[in-house]
Amino acid sequence: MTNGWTDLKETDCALIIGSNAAENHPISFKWLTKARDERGAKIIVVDPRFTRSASKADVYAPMRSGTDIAFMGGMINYILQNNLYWKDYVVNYTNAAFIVGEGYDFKDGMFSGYDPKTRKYDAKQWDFEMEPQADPKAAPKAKTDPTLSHPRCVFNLLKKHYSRYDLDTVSRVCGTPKEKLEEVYRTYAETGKPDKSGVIMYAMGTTQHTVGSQNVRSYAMVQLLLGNIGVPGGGVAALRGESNVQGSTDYALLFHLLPGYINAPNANADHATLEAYLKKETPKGGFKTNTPKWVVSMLKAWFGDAATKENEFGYHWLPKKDPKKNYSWIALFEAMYNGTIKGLWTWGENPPVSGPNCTKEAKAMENLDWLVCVDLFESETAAFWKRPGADPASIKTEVFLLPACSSIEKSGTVSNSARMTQYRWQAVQPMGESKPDLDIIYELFAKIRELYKGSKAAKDQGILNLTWDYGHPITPEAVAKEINGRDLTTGKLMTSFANLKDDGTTTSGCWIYCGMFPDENKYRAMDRDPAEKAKGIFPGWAYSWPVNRRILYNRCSADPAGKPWSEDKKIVWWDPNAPGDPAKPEDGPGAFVGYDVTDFNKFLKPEKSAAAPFIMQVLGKGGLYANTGMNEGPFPEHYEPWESPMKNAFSSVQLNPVVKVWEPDKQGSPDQFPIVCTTFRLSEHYQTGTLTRNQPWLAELQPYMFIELSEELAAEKGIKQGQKVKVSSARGEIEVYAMITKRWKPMEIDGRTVHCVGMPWHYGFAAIAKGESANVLTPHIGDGNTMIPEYKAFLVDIKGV
Amino acid sequence: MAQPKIGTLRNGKVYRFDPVEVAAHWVHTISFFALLITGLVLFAPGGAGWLAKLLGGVNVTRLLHRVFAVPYALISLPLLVFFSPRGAKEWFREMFHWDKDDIKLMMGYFPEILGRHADLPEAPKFNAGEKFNSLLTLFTGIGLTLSGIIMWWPQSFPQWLVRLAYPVHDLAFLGMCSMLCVHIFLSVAHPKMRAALEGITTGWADAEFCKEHYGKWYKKVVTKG
Amino acid sequence: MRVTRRDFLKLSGVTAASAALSQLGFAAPAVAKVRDFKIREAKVSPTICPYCGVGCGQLVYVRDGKVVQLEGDPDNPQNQGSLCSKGAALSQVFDNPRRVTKVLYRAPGASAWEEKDWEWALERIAENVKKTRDASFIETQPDEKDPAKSYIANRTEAIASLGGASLDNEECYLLTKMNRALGIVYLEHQARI
Amino acid sequence: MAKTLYIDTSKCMGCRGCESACKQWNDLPANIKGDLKGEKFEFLPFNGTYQTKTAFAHQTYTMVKMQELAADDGGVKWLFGKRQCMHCAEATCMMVCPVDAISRTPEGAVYLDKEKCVGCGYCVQNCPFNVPQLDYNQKGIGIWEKKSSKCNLCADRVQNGLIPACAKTCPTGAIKFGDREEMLALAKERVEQLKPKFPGARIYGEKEVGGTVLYLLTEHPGYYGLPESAVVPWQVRFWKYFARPVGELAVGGGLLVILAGLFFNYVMPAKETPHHAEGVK
Repeated sequence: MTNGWTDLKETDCALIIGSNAAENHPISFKWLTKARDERGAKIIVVDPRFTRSASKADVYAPMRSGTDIAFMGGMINYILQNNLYWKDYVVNYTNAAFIVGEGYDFKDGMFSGYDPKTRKYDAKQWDFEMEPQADPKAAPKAKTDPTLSHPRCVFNLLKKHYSRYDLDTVSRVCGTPKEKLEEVYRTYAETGKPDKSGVIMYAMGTTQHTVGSQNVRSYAMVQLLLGNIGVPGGGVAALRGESNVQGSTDYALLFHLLPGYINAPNANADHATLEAYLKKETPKGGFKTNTPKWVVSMLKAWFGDAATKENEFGYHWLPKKDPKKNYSWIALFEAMYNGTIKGLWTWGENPPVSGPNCTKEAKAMENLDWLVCVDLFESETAAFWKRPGADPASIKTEVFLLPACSSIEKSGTVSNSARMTQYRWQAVQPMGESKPDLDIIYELFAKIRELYKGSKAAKDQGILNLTWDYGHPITPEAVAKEINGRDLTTGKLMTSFANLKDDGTTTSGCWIYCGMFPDENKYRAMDRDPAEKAKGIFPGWAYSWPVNRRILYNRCSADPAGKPWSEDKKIVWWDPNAPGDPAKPEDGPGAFVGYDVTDFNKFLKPEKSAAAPFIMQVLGKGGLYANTGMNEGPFPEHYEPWESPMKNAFSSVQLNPVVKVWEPDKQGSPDQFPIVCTTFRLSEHYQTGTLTRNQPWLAELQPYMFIELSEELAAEKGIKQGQKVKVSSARGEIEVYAMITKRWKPMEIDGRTVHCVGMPWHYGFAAIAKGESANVLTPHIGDGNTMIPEYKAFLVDIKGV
Repeated sequence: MAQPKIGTLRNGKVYRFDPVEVAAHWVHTISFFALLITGLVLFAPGGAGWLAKLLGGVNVTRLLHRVFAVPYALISLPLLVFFSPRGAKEWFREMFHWDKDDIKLMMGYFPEILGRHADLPEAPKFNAGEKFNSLLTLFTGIGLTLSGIIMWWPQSFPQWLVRLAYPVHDLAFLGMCSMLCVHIFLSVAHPKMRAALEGITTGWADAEFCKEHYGKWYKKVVTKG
Repeated sequence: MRVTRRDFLKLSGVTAASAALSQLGFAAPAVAKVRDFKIREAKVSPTICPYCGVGCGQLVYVRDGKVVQLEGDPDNPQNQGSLCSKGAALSQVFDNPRRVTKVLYRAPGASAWEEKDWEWALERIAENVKKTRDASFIETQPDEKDPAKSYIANRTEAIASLGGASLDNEECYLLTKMNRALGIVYLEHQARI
Repeated sequence: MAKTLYIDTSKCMGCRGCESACKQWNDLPANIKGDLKGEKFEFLPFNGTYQTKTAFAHQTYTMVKMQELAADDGGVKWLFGKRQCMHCAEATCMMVCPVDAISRTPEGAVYLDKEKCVGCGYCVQNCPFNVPQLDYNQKGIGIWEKKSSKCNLCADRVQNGLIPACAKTCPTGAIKFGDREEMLALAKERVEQLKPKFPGARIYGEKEVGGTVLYLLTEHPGYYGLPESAVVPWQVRFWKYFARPVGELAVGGGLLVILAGLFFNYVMPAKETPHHAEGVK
């Protein structure tokens, strides 16, 4: 989330697409209800089915699962054709005026630079035309045309690209009636005014597609066109599904990152040494130019005194990926299925329920020599060897089920969707012999290290040199101090990541959290001042990285001169009379002031800060056009899901050209499986249900696995309310209850009736509330950038039992 | 030994009821009293808290109430009908047969209860008071049984009926109670009517008593028989 | 810890007052005795809901080591006292008869769990880790084009780590450090799925 | 000052936080059969909707009633209505309770004291909203302890300065608790606000059964499982105002007869008459 949960009350319009906020983030509706009551805000819900969110919407539009880009492309087209974009914002704060190089081209669904052999694009072809720079170290600058008239400026390319997304075609693809499309577009485009803001709220309904990343980009582009980024009540709100999925991502429990969103190193020439790595990973412009300070400080935190300039601060003790390999979820399970992976530990993760094509993933686990499962309950993962149909005697895996304790039995912090890190105070002693994961990890690694004691082998030095002394008993505060980091010259805790250095004199385990523990007795995650300063900002409550900022890109809330675009939407603004930078008295008075911590050096003159309001971008502007970072191309283009009932109406390219097809033989055809299926979550259960399906109160609230289908489909198939049905896909078959509901309606897709159904994916064979897992049916195919599996759109058939 | 004929006079006593009639009366009496006591605990538990305790608590009392409801509803009447058809016939005939004498008798009952003399016509086997008591017993019994069944299995009946069952049960039980007061008083405490108790207990009642109180019957059955 | 708890201040005041009143015989006469106020003497700890990403505040009321009540934290700006069905039911995670409270071990081919102690289990796991790691360790990787050149790889592809989104930050950090020190690259968590 | 709940169904999104919060505060078990440590469990049968709790139970003081309706524009409406004891001003349960286990708190809640309850079930049968339900606990062969159970409007919380658990937990403010007058004013204002979009918007509970918990409904009360006109059942009135007084009068009469009989026979016996003398040997 660029803004926060409490900020939702400042919105004038919330577009809920790819999420079911009322159901899965019910508290968001506390704030949306407030916005509606107090500001007359509108709530729009776009979803294949009529959800609990839809029940409270002003406008509900059905949309076939997997057609977000068509839907949003249509909105971009509508906004541009009807001049509903906010020109001042677009010209000043986005890259609309940038001139794109001549290498860029787009024909029949394909951008220029594609290599069909590797299924990859050469992104260089999409570069901007750059201003020549005399100083090679200076921040790069693109050529621009602020009049937006150059035929190759981003704005005109954008206009051209989305001119194909007319209402008729979009309606034919999405199955949304034309008048509903227009109603949504018109209502949401209202926010493209200085005194209005709109927020797009999305979740896994957006990302779990082969085009998931581009779906998100299409939202961001609409937000940029309407000037909704960096203002209260605006932003792109990724509603994160777990209490600390933000934190676990920040700390890079992902193969491709190091803590703080730094790319993980590869075993190749680019990353052969620390110097080469830093050179490669440090851009010339934007805030990321500080990357070396973050990396070196992290290495110093991890390897302590053993990290010296001579040994590249222990850089080589980090694992280097095979640059040709992908280690993401699907690849991981393919590797396990093929026998490469021999040992696995899971920390509250439950693949036999949550993995795509989970039958295969559970089968893959049989190849493990050992499995360590850390959980509160006996999950389907822990019990995979006795799952229905398995023969325990033939499964040679050694399984350890380590009892972890719950959130109320331990202390520590979690970071919510708004990057707010809040402290949890332990309330009760851990149950039985269960332990906090912190203790488990601490003790486990100590045991492993014990076994390597005295080793001189190079490969073991990382283990032996890792800083691992947090006292006994270990406390979260001791770890948090290491994360925050210290100035080694003074021994004091760091107060801000601005002070980090790349010479080994500072440490910080994760730079974005630097400054959260500024003093030995002050863990800002414990701050509990419940007062609202203004505009939904509660600065005294806990800590939001970076530097306790609550609204990212907040420079955009004021015009280039630093004056708020509107009184109602002001967050930070230039006060020429405020005391200036004490370090630079020659600059005189003047500073940005307001309700939030500025996204930039607040003493920078407004014109300067306006030049780069998107500080993490190399070129400083909001990216309507993504010359880098997106594998499929600079503009989101609609491709059909891997399994789709129709031919792509926008081009001859059916599937996202950069995705990897893992199991071509497991693709279902629309003849055999004519029904579009999606998966979803219920308010009453959490993810794979290991926690909630084991709690009597919640188990009774939703005890059964079911499939939702329309009355029309039920009539066609002769299915009665509440009976058992078999649902099948090219991957498998499950038996579930039929929930016949008015909330699903058949859609008119490409001139014919297509049925759509959906089911919750919380269920498995363990716990009190049991049921067959929806993911038996989902495919092993992922997004072109993130490899997030396409859980949300696949084909099935259904018949009564 | 063969049963004597009804109306047989022996040692100054008249054979008034056969053992089945006697049994039916007492099964009914005992079960009714049991239901009355256990019912009181449920009807007025606040006032009858000590009683509930005596009986082993409200829950045990509730069970007992149902236990006694079975003989109450299922035994007395069938017993009489199947095993003493004669007695049943007489009882039914008498209870539904009212003539001027009965009415007159009924009217003169009150002074009689108070021990005052009234010049009353002669009665058949059952006098008017007993007839009235019988009628009330039969109809409240049906009412109590039917409403009791409904209250026992409320799920099986429409809600309006269940709701109605409560006042019906209460009304029937209270009506029966009021009659019962008089009935017990006469049979146990009234100096002159007490003799009737012997009749319904042993089957044999004092001949003089019978002659006085059931003149018509005495003349018809005993004297002629 | 700095806990500003308007509610319990208010609460304890009211409680004391009502207790005093009832001692003086001022308890409302017409009213049935209302159930004992179960959180009267409970100790309260603020925490954050472990479910979705909203980060709602919760208050846990504990008496004699038992959770007697759990409800929304009115001070937390996210939820201001509100909780959804999951958050409001959280106390059932604790004291749940289905919780695993001992280390469980399933030997290869076995058809049932056996209880073990922590020490044994951690040692056994450590041995497994070392065995798998040492047998699969890739120290260097040759250049894609020039096989004469090679780069330090320092990884194992035989061990995988999954999960972390339900761990605390401090735990995630330790886990990321441990995984990397061991050379684990098959490293994923819930953000991917 | 009478306090009440005000439930604005137009704001309820059916998250069912109130259902959990209610169980938490009142320590109510789940309606599940089976040993919690075991593997086999039985729930209420699948009914094809999200509303898995279809009726009140001794474990269920509150539930969100859900209803799908076809909308005029071809779409669908999904109604949510949080239900619990209505705390009627003219409370049938209070009228019929033979042991005064049900009484009113000074704050206006109809409070059911389980300690006093004897489980007769009269309140269960006669509630116009079918709210109270019996809790059966087997105490021996054939011996069941029965206790009527229902929402007490968290009287213990309210008397200690807190608001009911459901109102506190409600994310959207669909459940509010406060002075009745104030709540009614809110509801009236809201009806006016909603009328243009929801022509069926109305207040429920202002007059019903003398006034109950206040609801703002957007559709006919029937869709929320509420009777269109809720009144004290006629049977209860018949019972309360006829059957019992008449019956008690009759019993009183009977007892009077006994007393009189005893008095006149033993204390002031009549003089022997020849008629009677004949009868005595």
